[in-house]
Amino acid sequence: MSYISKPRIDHPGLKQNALGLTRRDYEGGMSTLCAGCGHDSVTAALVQACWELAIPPERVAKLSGIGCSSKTPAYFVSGAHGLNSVHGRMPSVATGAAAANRDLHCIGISGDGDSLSIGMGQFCHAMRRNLDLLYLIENNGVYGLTKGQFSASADRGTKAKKGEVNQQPPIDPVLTALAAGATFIARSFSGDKAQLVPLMKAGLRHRGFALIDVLSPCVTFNDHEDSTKSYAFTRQYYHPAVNMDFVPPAEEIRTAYDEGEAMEVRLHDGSELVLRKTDEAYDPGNRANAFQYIRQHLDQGEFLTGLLYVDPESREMHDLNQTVERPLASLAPDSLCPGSSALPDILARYR
Amino acid sequence: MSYISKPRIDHPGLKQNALGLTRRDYEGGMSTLCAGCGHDSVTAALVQACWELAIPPERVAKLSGIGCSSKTPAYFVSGAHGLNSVHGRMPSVATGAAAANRDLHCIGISGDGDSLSIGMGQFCHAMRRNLDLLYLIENNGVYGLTKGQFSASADRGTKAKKGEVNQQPPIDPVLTALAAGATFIARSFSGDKAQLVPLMKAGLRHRGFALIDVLSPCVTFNDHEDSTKSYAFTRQYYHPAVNMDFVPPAEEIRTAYDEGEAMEVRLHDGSELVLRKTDEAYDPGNRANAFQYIRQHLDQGEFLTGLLYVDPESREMHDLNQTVERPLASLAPDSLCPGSSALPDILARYR
Amino acid sequence: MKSIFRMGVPVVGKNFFPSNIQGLPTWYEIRVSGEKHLARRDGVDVMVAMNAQTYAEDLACVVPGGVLIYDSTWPRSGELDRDDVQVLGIPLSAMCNEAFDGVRARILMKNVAYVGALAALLDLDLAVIRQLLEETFASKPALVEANLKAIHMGHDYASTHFACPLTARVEAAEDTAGHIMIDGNTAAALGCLYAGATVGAWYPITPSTSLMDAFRSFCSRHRVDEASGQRNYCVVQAEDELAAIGMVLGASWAGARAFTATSGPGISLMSEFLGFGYFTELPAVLFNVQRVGPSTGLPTRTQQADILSCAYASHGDTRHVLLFPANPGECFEHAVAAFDLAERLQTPVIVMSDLDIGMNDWMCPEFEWDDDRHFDRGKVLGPAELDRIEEWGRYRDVDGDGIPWRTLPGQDVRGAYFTRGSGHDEFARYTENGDVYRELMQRLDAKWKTAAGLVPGAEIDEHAGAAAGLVTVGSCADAALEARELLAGESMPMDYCRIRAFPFGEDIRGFLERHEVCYVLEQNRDGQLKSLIVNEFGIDPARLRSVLIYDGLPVSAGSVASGIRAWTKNEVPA
Amino acid sequence: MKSIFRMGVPVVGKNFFPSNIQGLPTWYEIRVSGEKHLARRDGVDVMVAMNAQTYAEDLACVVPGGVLIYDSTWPRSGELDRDDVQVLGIPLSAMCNEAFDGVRARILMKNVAYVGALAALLDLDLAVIRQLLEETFASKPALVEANLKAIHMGHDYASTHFACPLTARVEAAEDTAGHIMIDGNTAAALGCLYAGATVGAWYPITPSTSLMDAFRSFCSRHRVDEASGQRNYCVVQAEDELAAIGMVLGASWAGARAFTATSGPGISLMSEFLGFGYFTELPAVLFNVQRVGPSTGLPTRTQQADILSCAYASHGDTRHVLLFPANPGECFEHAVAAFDLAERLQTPVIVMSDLDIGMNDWMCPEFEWDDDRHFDRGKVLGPAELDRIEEWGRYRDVDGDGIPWRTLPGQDVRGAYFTRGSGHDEFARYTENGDVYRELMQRLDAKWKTAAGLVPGAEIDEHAGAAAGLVTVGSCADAALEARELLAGESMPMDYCRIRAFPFGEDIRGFLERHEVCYVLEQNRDGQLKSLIVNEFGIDPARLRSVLIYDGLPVSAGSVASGIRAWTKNEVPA
Ligand SMILES: Cc1ncc(C[n+]2csc(CCOP(=O)(O)OP(=O)(O)O)c2C)c(N)n1
Ligand SMILES: Cc1ncc(C[n+]2csc(CCOP(=O)(O)OP(=O)(O)O)c2C)c(N)n1
Ligand code: SF4
Ligand code: SF4
Ligand SMILES: [Mg+2]
Ligand SMILES: [Mg+2]
Repeated sequence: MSYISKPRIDHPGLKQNALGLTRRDYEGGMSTLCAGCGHDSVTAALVQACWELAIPPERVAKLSGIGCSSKTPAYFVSGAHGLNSVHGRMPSVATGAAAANRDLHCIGISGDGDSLSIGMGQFCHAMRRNLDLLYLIENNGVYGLTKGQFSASADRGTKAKKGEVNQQPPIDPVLTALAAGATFIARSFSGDKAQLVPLMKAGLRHRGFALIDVLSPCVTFNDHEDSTKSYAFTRQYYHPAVNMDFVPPAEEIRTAYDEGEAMEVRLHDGSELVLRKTDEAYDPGNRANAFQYIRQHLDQGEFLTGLLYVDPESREMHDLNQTVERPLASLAPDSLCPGSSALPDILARYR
Repeated sequence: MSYISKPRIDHPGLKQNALGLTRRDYEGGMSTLCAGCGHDSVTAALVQACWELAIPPERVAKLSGIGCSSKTPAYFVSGAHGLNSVHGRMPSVATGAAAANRDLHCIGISGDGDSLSIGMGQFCHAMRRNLDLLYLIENNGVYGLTKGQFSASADRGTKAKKGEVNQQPPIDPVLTALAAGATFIARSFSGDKAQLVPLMKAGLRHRGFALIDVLSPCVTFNDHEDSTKSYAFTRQYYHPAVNMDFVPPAEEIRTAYDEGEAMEVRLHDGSELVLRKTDEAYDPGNRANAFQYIRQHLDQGEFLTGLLYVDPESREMHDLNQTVERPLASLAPDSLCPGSSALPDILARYR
Repeated sequence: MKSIFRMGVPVVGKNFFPSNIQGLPTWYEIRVSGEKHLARRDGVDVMVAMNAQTYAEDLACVVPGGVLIYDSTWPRSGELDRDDVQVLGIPLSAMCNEAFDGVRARILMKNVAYVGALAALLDLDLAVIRQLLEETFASKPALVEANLKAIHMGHDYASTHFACPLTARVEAAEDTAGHIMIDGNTAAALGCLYAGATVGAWYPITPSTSLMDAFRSFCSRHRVDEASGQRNYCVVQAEDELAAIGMVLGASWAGARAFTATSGPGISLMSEFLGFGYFTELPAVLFNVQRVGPSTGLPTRTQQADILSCAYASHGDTRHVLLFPANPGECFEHAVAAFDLAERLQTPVIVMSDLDIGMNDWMCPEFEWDDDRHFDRGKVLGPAELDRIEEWGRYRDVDGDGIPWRTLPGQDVRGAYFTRGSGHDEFARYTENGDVYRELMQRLDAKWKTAAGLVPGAEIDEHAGAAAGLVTVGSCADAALEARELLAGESMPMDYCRIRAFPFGEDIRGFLERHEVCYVLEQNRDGQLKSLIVNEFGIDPARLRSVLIYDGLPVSAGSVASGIRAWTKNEVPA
Repeated sequence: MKSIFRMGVPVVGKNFFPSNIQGLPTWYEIRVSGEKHLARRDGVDVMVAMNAQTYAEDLACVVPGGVLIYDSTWPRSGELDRDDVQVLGIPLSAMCNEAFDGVRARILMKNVAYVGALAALLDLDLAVIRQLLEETFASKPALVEANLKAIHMGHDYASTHFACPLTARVEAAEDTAGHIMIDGNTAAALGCLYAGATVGAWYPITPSTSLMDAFRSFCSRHRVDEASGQRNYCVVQAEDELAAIGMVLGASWAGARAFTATSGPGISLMSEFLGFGYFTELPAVLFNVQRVGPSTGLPTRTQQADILSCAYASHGDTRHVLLFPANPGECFEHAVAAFDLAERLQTPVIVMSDLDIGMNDWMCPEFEWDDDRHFDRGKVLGPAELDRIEEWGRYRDVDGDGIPWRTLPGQDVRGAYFTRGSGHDEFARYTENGDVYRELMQRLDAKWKTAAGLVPGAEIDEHAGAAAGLVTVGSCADAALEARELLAGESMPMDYCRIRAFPFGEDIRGFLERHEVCYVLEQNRDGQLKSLIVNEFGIDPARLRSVLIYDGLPVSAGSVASGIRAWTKNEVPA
């Protein structure tokens, strides 16, 4: 059984982006996930976001762990290198890739099991390093690939398909990210492409670690009535706290916002994020405040979505390391070697 | 070089606890840590706390990972079993021990490297499981045993002895614990035995996971001027948010507190914790609030100490599992075996 | 398949499924054997082509004279015909679309209708099928009816359109009396239940997941106090495999019988802790349900390629006790034995199952249980024993078998000691003394020799006169035995030795010494079992000839026989 | 020690320290050798007993006719005397307490005063010592004075009270010209610098930590642009070893030369990822500075016991390329070679150093560098090459050496492929096909054979006529060579073969075939190198005789010789 590649039909009339590429150029192999799986909607949003930003496909690096969610990289931008690593360890591989080539747009895709169970340590430490990475969790509250065990994000009281009730409190990626120091933190829903695409674009443009926790229901194992991660439940308790528009560098902000309503955040590349809060009390620039607000809403059974925290001034891994501008991977080893002339001086210390 | 056991001299006049044991009975081997190491003060406080609570020494189980801090179990309650596991994995071993024998008083001792670097995943998941464990982090901001590298709790801008400056934000165990769902969260300082001993007693009596993050300076690698984990720095920015008295079940609360000032928390075994907040605004019963308050103070360079959060009603691992009262380890396997009589019925399903 | 089994006919089923949840083809292979052969065959007599995608591949697998059944609703290309195969088309989709509502129901019922057609062609007993359906859907009688409807639909179509039954029909027999159909993971879980295991910690991974699932389900029926609802067990879903083995070691240290179940990647992650268990001498039971490696490999295919990595798991000089069940019956037996051995030897014991044994249903004799069976808790000192002992040292070899006495936490201050993965002396005190270290390592070696005498012996079948031996392990057994019959027919008689445990006992050494040449059959590329034999016995590897089959499918007798024949051909100088 | 070296006399120093930060005894052993022997000796000629605690042990180590120096400030018990040893007391504490202020200074200066006394007794050149002090404390001249004061104090006391110099004095010579004193970790770090490594990821662990420290320090001097302060490298302190190797693989995948340094426990934790690297064919360089296992073991002692766990790390059929440096010079060389091999072979390469090599200062010839040296980046296709290729498959063996061509991210859409640890075909597409899987595994095996021809050959020294061979590895070299001299003197001539890499080349096979019997000297209990030799070559283990020394101390020639003698004695029937 080999991998099934999607038949490619070029319509001459398809819309082109700044690079002259169509949406097709950002697609990948045909999905082998279950029909209706939330993950496939995330894939579609990613295709859209990369296309809209006109990222050269070969400059994308797609990384993942293991899980249904971790198969996503096979389904978008087939012109980019992809890497399915081992379970829970994508953050470290992404760190290495980003360290080696700072010109890559690294996109890491993970699941709730992959990130919050086996991968919890690496997930937290990647955030702490603030490497330049768009990190998506396709969060369905279960281990899809191993057939429906609760993951660490399963809510207390949620029922498995087999009837078992989860007793433990969930690990919430957004709260975890606030504690661990991530500099761009968002939550969204696979069913809300209108919200998801601008978030992805903003995350790709954010210089540093950008987390988007995407609620992405598992139709096969966690879409029943007693699940708190089903489509129905998610739609019901979904509450956008911040609406966001992404405005690319060249463009002007065209929509008119009411005075005081909109808050503009300028990213390193000149893009602007226009945030419109649904609640005055919320401050997406304040970590302490964000935690409190989100946690309180969770206690009330509501989960807030949108860009929940952002620090546009943060310095990413290479800034902190003062790495050269050129990708390290592009420096030829012989150009880095100090050569025979330097050796006597070096060895003098050991005489 | 063998292990050096402390010369034992029994003074007949030594004070005895309810079991007729003296403090000596709660001591351990002689410390091989550097003179002045904060960890040794933590050991002393542990001896005191166990003695005051009159825990039968053999009922204590001492567990740790690897590091200078993880050597602590060798230095107290020599009548208890101890286990030095592998680096960063004590939480899982403690989970197994607690699962097997719920009558043990498990005390886990770790370092900031052991818990927040390599052990981050296990640390978070043990909290999530809310197993009955007193968990101490002897936090010095460095890897002591491997000679002074920054750990994940090193503060941004802190200088290593060799001059290197840490650029990454710290992982704060208290904020992490608030996010991960721990049910008893405290911070203290190895130099403040008056605060530490009651916290340890309360933690031992709390039914569930009790974290105490103890700032415990490393005199050899992290006690210099430019360190934010030195004795001097810690003393200066140390700010008790909540003062606590521990009142054992049998005793009455004897001190008179001003109206409104004190807040009483009743634990499962009938002990009372009397909390006196230094700031009205602070609510140690509210996770969202606690995070905000602590985080804001950290931003101001102040670290709050005392019992910062407690949920006395939480259900611990065995409550959630509905385990029998008797320790599983005390049930003889043959008493658990369904025997030949049950077999035909079981096998009928496979016919 | 179960219906064939109920008819008293030996049967074996192998499920081939891809590593995803839906969408890619799955197939299921059944072997029915009057001669009771239960290995995989090399060709297929009756093939049901469920997927248009794989039609060509499916057709190619059918043996000459065989039968292929397909869904004739959709046209198939004429190129794909074979003269030597009887191709029967049944318009199943069309029939089901007519008879049932809803996409899901239609797809499901199509598969059921196939079974009906098969029943007609193979002459299966419809009453047996009805009874099975009733048992399966006891709580949902509506489903029984729907299924039966589909069955009859297929049955009727086949009966009317083709000459039924085929020559390759299934005759009722009595060969399965006293037997059950069970998979190895369920059997192993039952063994854990019977062994009195109380703590299970694991992280889900194919193909081991169903082991802990089954354990939980057995416990929920046999280990819950009816009145109070209290549980005599605690199963913890760990955050990963490092945590799972840590929990097992912690629980064992505290005195419970504890275990985990995993597969290759989990073993790799557990290796640091395995060395800790070896060096600190803590019991632990692990089930490694092997799948195809390296790395993620083929997670839904079978292999025996973790032999070396388990035997020597962890850095430093370490060695671990391994048990090799060959079928679900031995999964049950070895599970129980593993706990006894782990406690007796105070060391981790790994039960080396595989996907074929663990996840496929096997026909095996009903399990038996002797109520007088003695549980071996090993050398544990309680307060009463400590009263009688003058000076106890946790790591002292007082009995000369390399096994020291241990104590459990929670009991007595005199039993207190410190468990550590660093250097320690006989009294468990920290030391860096080189002589003490060397003595400790030598005692562990002495314990290893003791272990060789305690583990299950090999299954040996020797006929005086055979110059060659066939040595194998685990799920290769059935194919090996069948190949041996084949080769005996070609005047190549062979003695047989199936290894059941590592360290290897003297019985195995004897077998190897008695045979000039031994063929070592195993499912991996590198001849791992052979390496282990050479390393442990120091015998000349030239006398061992590897037969290696490692494409991820259960071994067939034909491939074993040709592997052996290839060696003998090479012997003859060209 | 360094002063002896500067005087031109071959010297070797071994530091024995405990695994804690302060408080337990540390000792330091120096061997001075006119014949240039640099292995550890079995006894001590001149012993400085620094700790009252270990006085008795120290005394016992001195050879008859030797000298023991101790601090006579405190009385020692008369029982502890030996007639055959000259015991010299110097009241160092008393003297230092008088001369210096402050507890710390007094303790430090006591040790310095010992050096002064030794200088007098061994006739060391005070001018050389002064120069060394000035270099060490260049920025703190006050310390130079204080140290010199202490040196003179000890020197004067010894000169006045004892007959100086002793017979065992050190004479200036010219034997160290063109040599340096360096430890293996520093040398390996220098190799990484010269190899053009740009990404280092590691987690601290004794005894490997100083390797990455040294790399960072070299980089800070040679890889920072002076004007901008920008760095041509990125060193990441990982959260653990799993992350460290993940980062290395990620960076290698993206095209950088990346490495990590660790020790046994780290290797265990890395084993899942090592299998991933093997199966997906990603380069990676690892330094395993071995310490005593299993588990935490003796973290400050040396051993060679990770050979098997590194060779076969990870589940499934895996094998990894190992390099075995014997001294810091080879650490430098092998570090450079490791990057070339990893990229050429597209697989992880582990440099197997140990604590003795890594952390002790060794005297070795000055390193050399040939500016014409060619860096081997292996088979990488860029856009220009892709222009010329019709159909490229990431895992296609187009050259017949088992090594396919790879591409790097960030360059060209035509080079895009998907790296996965699961089954894949020649075009990197997912597959569960058993035949494709088997072909992939066979190609990896072919690549392994290619590797055997590329790795550094063995150091072989053969004199026609010797029937026995001495096979060894790594830091055993010096003791092996010295033992060989000893045994040659006893009419037991032996040929010598020091293995420098795994897979083993034909040179090693030839050596083994030419010798009836080979002694295999290694520092572990289980004869791991021997196992590897037997497994890879299939030779009869009866021809290999293990000499195993594994108490954690560097091997001495005497123990090697007696290990070999023990075998020959057993040969003679009793
Ligand atoms: C080391 C290891 N342990 C376990 C597994 C088995 N496994 C594969 S995916 C998975 C969980 C996936 O869950 P999640 O990340 O939530 O992804 P989903 O399938 O739900 O999208 C597990 C446990 C594995 N591949 N490797
Ligand atoms: C797997 C593994 N990696 C690395 C080490 C080396 N190591 C021992 S202790 C330690 C860090 C200890 O730091 P911390 O937990 O903060 O304890 P401290 O010594 O500061 O009290 C490290 C990295 C190890 N023992 N095992
Ligand atoms: S099992 Fe669930 S997560 Fe996996 S592909 Fe199906 S719907 Fe998606
Ligand atoms: S090195 Fe630091 S942490 Fe370790 S014992 Fe010394 S003072 Fe304590
Ligand atoms: Mg999931
Ligand atoms: Mg620390």
